Amino acid sequence: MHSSSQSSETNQQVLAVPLREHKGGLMTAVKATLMRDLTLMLRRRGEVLNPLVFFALVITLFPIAISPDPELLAVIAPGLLWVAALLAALLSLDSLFRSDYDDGSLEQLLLAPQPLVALSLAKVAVHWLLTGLPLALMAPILGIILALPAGSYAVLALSLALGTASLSLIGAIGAALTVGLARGGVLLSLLVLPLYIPVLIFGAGAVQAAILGDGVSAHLAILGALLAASLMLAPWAIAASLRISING
Amino acid sequence: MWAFIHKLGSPKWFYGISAKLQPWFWAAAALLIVTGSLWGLAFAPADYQQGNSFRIIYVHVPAAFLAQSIFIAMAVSGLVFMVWKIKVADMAAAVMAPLGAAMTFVALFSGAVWGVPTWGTWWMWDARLTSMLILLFLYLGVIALRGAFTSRDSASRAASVLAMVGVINIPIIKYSVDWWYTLHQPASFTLTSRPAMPTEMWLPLVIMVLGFYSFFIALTLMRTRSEILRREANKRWVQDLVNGQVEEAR
Amino acid sequence: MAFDSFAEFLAMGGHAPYVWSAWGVTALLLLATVWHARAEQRQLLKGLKRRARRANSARGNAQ
Amino acid sequence: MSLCLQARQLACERDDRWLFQGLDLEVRSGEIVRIEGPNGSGKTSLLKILSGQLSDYQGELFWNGAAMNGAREHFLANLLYLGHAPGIKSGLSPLENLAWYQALSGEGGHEEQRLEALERVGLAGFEDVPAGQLSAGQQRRVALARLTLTPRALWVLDEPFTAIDRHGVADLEKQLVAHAQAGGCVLVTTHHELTASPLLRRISLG
Repeated sequence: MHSSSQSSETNQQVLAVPLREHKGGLMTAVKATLMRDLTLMLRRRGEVLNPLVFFALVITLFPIAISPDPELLAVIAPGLLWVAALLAALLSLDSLFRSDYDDGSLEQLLLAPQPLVALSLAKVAVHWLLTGLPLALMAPILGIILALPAGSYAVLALSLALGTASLSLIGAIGAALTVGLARGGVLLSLLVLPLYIPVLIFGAGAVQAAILGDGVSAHLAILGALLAASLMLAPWAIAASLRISING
Repeated sequence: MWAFIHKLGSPKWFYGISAKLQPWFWAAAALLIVTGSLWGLAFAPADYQQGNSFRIIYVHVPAAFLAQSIFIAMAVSGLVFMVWKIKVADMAAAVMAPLGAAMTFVALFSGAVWGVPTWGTWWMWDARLTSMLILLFLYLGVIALRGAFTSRDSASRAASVLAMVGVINIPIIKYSVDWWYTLHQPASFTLTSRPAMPTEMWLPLVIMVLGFYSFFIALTLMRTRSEILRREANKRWVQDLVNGQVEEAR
Repeated sequence: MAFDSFAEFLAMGGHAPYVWSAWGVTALLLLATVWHARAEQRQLLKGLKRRARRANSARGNAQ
Repeated sequence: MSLCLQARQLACERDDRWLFQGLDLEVRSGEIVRIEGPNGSGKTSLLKILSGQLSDYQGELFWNGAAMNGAREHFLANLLYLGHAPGIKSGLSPLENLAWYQALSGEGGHEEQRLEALERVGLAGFEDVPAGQLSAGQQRRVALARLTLTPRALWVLDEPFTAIDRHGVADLEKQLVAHAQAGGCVLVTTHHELTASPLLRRISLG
């Protein structure tokens, strides 16, 4: 190890590029990240549409595999819709940080003088906007073909909208942990699916309660509580996981 | 306090102290498990409802306890590793995971076998069994994630984060599964929830639980020692230690 | 003693297959983990010693 | 006001192998410091540690005399890091890419600034082409446009000359010297031989 000595004259000189104080601008950064990811996703429409097509396809498979009997389908419809939506949301998770990791912009995200927690939250928000929300809006249409009893359609959409937000947050932890791995896709589902179970229980439970005519507010409140908890805790885990993955 | 933590952090120190502690825990484990087994199998009275199949409780419950405790221990070790960068904590977490998965499997298997005389079926979506099954998947996830990284440092950190995320989720999963189970109520009673047990029934259970915990500690100490040797093979103190043993053998 | 004879103990009041399979699998797994841990430790030490001996003899030759 | 990045007794262990140990270094205003060493000697790891990405190291870092932990935000606000990968999104145009980088540091910025920066790196006319259609060298130039677009005192550049043609290399080299002369500071790894300059200092690893 050696480092040659250097005259110290240059050290005294005034910086033409002055040192800057960090002056906020968090909202600017978050908004730009939101816009950037939205633009990127909307330019690759296929990636936005894939989970939706997958959702519709899986729902089509069940009546074929089980029975076309509307009465039977009506009983299992809430669970089927929720499981299929959950899998569809999972499908698109792997790409959440993947392209940023590959092209080096993830390092830049980590080195921005803004909290990584907020920036990664912006990325997750885009994932939900373009996956969870469309799935929730599409679910009632698929409910019709599964003979979902009337009166539960709004609850289905609402529970999915609330639930998929938690799913995106929890799933992003898994995506961040596996982004540095060559074949992280299968591992991602192994990591994330067990953590999805509470959301699934209360999401499908809400729709079932609506069908039975019970109150749904308790279910939706718990889904909201799960979302609040994920919102508080998951971003920290995502940020920590991204830092680990970038060390690879 | 700080000095103590850093002392604990030194693999060399841990290797020495664990050698002294280990025999005691093995002895305690053997004594407690043998006593508990004999008592539970031969001396505890049969259950008035379930008859002798009730004796499965003496392996099912300790295994289930351990399965949950090991996950918590793993997450705590992960936290210690992440916060204080104590490598021994990560080594312990690494060797705990397979034992935890094994205990979860034991709890699941004994529960399923117990289900045959009790419910007349091998599997019931009982709240406790369902939570155990999910716990098994959580364990498999941590083990798989650790194995997936080529860099061990990254593997350790990733596994620590996942263990911590898992441990936050375990109570949520447990409560939601309990809630889900009571909503659907497919069975009239659960395996292990029962009115107050007579002393001669629960005392052997306590002994078994303590025995299993001693076993867990003893095995973790032993395997952490191996893990230390594996990871520190190039360190001076390990080489001196081995050299000493080689010379002794001459 | 909850049983009158050893045969009765083995029969477990008709629940023998369940009780003994659950206990058997548990015992097997516990013993297997201990055996595995011992084998692991022995193998490691053996490898380390082999390496140490080779290093020592290499040093001896050099002198 | 000058800047100073110090490392004391820096050591990095990757999977039981020491990449480097006991490394003391000090980087000040007006210097170009080239980190040298064979492949796998830890050049990239050192740059990642010095730029605050890798936290898995022993030793201490100081930014202008203050411990890095407390000064991290100020440090990041004055750092420009370019890694192996250029960090350019192929689905976005060069202008959009630069706009995001500007916003990341909290400034809205103006389109004229971005156009000007692109022109300086010879990408006039490519502003609105999706970056995926540009060549590797052109993508690298988009990343290099950040050097002028978002002025920062400390540049940490990991192989910045990759995929750039001879003309571009000369330009970039001039830019590095100018930056150091203006009181900035450059930390760089490269396989390309830099022209000797009184500002240039070498640190070799491995």
